[in-house]
Amino acid sequence: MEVLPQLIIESLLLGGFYSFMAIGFSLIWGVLGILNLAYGSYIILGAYLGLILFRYAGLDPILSIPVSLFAGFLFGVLVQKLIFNRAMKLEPFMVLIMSFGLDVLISNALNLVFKADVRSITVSYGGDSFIVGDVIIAKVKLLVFVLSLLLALLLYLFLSRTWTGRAIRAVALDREGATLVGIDPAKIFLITAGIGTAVSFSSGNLYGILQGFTPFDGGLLTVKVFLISILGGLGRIESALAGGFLLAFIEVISSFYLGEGWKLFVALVVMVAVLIFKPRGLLGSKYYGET
Amino acid sequence: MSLLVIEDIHKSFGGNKVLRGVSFSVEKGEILGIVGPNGSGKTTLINILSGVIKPDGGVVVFKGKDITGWRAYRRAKLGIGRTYQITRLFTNLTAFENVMIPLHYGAGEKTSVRRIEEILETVGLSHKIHSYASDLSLAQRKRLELARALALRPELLLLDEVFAGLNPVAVQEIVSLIGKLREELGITVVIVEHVLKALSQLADRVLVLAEGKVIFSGKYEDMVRDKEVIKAYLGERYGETA
Amino acid sequence: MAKLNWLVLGTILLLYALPPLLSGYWERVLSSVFMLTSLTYAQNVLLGYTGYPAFGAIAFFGLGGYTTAVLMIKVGIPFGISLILGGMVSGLVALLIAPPLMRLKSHYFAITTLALQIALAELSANIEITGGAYGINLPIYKGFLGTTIFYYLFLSVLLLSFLTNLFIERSKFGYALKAIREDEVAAESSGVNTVLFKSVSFGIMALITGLVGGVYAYWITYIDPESMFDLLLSVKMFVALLFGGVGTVAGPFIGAFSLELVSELVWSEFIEFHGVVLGAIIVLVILLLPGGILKSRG
Amino acid sequence: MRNLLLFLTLLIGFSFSAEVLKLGAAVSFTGKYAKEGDLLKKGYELWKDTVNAKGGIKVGDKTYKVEIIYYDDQSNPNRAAKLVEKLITEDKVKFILGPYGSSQVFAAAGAVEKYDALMVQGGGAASKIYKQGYKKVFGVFNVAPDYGKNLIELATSFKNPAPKTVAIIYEKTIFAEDAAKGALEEAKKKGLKVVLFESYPKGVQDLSSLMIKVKSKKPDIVIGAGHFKDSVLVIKQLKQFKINPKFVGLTVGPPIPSFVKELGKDAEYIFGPVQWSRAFKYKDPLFGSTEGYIKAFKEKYGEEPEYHAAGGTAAAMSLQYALEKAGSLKVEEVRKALLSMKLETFYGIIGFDETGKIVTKKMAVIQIQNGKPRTVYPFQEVKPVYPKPEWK
Repeated sequence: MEVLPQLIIESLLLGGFYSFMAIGFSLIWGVLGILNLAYGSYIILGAYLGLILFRYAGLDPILSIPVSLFAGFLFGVLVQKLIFNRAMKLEPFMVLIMSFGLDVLISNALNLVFKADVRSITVSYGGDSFIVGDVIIAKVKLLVFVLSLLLALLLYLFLSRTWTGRAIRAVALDREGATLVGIDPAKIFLITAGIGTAVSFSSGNLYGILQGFTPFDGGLLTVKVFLISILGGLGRIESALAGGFLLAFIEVISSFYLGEGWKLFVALVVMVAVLIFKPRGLLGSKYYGET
Repeated sequence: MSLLVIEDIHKSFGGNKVLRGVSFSVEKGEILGIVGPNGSGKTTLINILSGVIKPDGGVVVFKGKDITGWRAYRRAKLGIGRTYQITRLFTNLTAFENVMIPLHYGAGEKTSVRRIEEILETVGLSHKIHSYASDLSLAQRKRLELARALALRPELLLLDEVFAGLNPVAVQEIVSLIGKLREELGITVVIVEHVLKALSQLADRVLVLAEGKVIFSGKYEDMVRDKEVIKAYLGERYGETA
Repeated sequence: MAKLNWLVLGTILLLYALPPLLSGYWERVLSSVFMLTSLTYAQNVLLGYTGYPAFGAIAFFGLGGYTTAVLMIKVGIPFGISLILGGMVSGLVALLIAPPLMRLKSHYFAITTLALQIALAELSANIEITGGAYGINLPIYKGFLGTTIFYYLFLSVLLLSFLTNLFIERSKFGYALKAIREDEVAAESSGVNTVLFKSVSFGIMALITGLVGGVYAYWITYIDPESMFDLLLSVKMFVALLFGGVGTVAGPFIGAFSLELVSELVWSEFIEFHGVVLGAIIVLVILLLPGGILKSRG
Repeated sequence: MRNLLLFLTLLIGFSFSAEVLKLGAAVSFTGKYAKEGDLLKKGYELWKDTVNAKGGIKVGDKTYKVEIIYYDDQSNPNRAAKLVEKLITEDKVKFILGPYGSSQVFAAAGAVEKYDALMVQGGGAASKIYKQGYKKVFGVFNVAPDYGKNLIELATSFKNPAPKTVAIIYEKTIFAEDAAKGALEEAKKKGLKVVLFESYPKGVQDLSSLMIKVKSKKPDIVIGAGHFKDSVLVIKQLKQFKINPKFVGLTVGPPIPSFVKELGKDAEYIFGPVQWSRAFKYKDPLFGSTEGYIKAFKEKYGEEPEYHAAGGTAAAMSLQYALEKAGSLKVEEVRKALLSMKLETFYGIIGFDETGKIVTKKMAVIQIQNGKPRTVYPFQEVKPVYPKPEWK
């Protein structure tokens, strides 16, 4: 069996999901300057929401995406208002630690409600695969890939075509400048936190279709979205895409050739190198707040 | 021999060429003013001289030594002191401590209370010796920053817009202070300034930077009549603010 | 403020006399408290005085612990020497990586040290000498003083880290660090070799943290990547530091003691809820007490 | 005044509690072992209630009611050690029921060995536990290598067609690596060709690269050693990649009810070793028989017991009968009683070697058939299905 085509397909399928998953994190970081370590737990929250809708309302996880987008938006705005707004004048790393506290809180609260059982959203059409020549494509992965890119495209159109989207990008690039042209950053922060969290919730939906999850899975996901944001750079959809596909590629290749156990290590080493030697990410877009 | 010689300094940020081949020299005991419209590269030049940033090309020679690749702290020890356009004090430390640090690490002197008082006295701040830097007024902060530079026992003092934001009385006080430093301590001064009036009283010689190049070097009186200089300023929106 | 520092020193010295009055449990609780306090003091050198938040400082806890354990078990060097070597290896590694690493600031620095911590955990799970996921078992210590020896060891590391902080607070060396904290560019143009001093500061943090890790390894008798590179420990250390007061000599002591003792007494009452409570405490400490109980200037 | 009253109440309470034997357990209620910790506690609680309903434990001429003090070790070894020390020195407990997880067992053992105390545990299966020279730590779980060994034993007993190659993949944890090595050794012994022996990290979320490797090796047997979550992932991805070995065995997962719930039809015909199975047919001094135990468990919790809970009950029972046999609360006497024990229980024959390891008990292997874990080895509840049909 020729493995390289299979490895490339795997990287692409995984990369699509990674990219979408990281957009919210990257957006919040790029626009608000908040490195939200609770993001992974947001994703898991979304997964549980998808599970509840699936189990108790019989809603197909694809159909529940609008619900989780909406719920995520509300949750994001609420958390921003109640917690992060009060902390935004503090040192960025203080906010970082606070967001870790939020992560501990959310994951333990989920554990109280759902216990540590592994849950998953098993859709009837999820198990099978297509065979194209030598390459096997799992249906469920393809589905998640397509949905991820579709949602990313919608978000891209929103950011580039609507007034609000342009205002968000303006604030990301130059907070003071945006204020001068009449944009209210406080409002933009709320909207961005909402959108970012909406992305995390809906990627939780997709995550739940892909695999099983427990309340404490958020940490590793946070590490991943962080890796993606550093590798690709911040604040643009393209950056998240570049970072997402790159991380997937690094993971798939290193785990095939070095062993599964090495993939996170390799990804982290690449990331530290990028941070030190090319701190604007490989695409070179701007980190907000950098002088 | 000139105290400071710089030759063909180049620097760009991203694709933006800020300095393109700047050369000049400063004689010992001289007060040199550097003026130019916004974005002409004045602050970049000061940063290159003090070692805060590295030039892309060119040479900086101080006291006969090629210090182009030296880091800022070594230049400080060698006798280059500076101030900043927006003061960069150790805000959560007292005036005493602000002066003590360069005295110890820069000049390598024993840090006696008397010596620190003396330095603060020079800039007229001895009554604020135990105040925190963050509690000082803008004029006092500028003086303290000057005192911190003086604690290095510098031979060359680089002043970056030291008058910006001060009222005329305070400007006048600092003008006479700088004059006094040159008279009494023989310190050479390079002063980047927007406030041209202050320069007219102080500078022995004035350099004009425009678009990363020296377009004029000479006496203040000649500068204000120079065609190139007038064009450079009037062509700019921001113009002369004196 | 100075009075408070002497009070802390007095308390530390008094604690040396306490073991005969303590049950094994309280000895262990206090040992944990000393451990957290030392880690907090180590971090205070870096964050409090130099202004760099090493969120992943526990990387050096693991490095020190693993070095100590490997030297003891695989090389056969006695504990005392292994411990000191473990601390030194941590410190040296930190010194070496500091110059490139410390070009990053604030949360970029924080998160890069965290990446380092996770990378080291992954590495130790993957290579042979650390026992991989098997970890390393150390023998149960049965010599002089029995396990009370660990109480004294932790307390001594605490004393050492306290004295280091006191020295930094008062010495010229400390002023170089404070200058870096206040304004790195200005420090450099005041003649401070910032790269050297911040690297040394990072090294001191790592040295103390590594020593604590070494004592922990022998004390707990079994180490594996997960327990030696525990993210929660990093966070507890930061919360203790922020709670007590960053950049003060007494703050870390007050912060770590109150956090650890309160949690010990209260959390056994909240078996199911304490994770939620811990999360809430972290959020609240930062929202309500961003300067800590003891405020350093500013 | 109120304090005095409180003190008096305590004093009175204390004098009555002379009839009570306090045991202690630091178990994970939160953190990553919260699930297993909860099951373990259920096992302990069922035992406690049953014993107390029958009057209590008879030690010498006294009969004690049992009380268990629980603490949450938060899945953290340092806390486990601290809490065991608290149980021993503050709560004056001499007999400890073990925590869940090998790391926690190690840490707790350190504290137990230090004092005049003793621990029986049904939560750690790492073989290293018995290589530390502990004197007062006993375990009722077969050690992890047995998990892999039993699977290979069963697989190589099939002849039609006989398997020739095996791929072993395992999670990088102390338990799983131990189990994988057990499988590896047995495979070599049985003359199988090991075409792949590779690990993946804990908390893995995708195994595609590894699956591509497995597929390219076309093994007859696939052994997955890990924990529940990655076991589910292994099956899902074997199917996605259309990898069809003749025998698929997982060390952890198949016996747990949610395995079938998660995987549905894809769980069919997967093999898994178990410490204990409902198909065991043993007599039991407390519950009557294995069947009796299952019934009692169902009555109390409304669900079938699985082996984590059974291990907990068995650990507590061995302690109980050692106490009764010793007729003394002296640790040294109880230890001797444990060392010479040979007791038939619902869980199997319980007997320990010098290191405290259980040596008289068999493991079993189950296979999922029609959505139920059915024991196929060594007790045969149903006939095993081999070779495994292709994925549908």
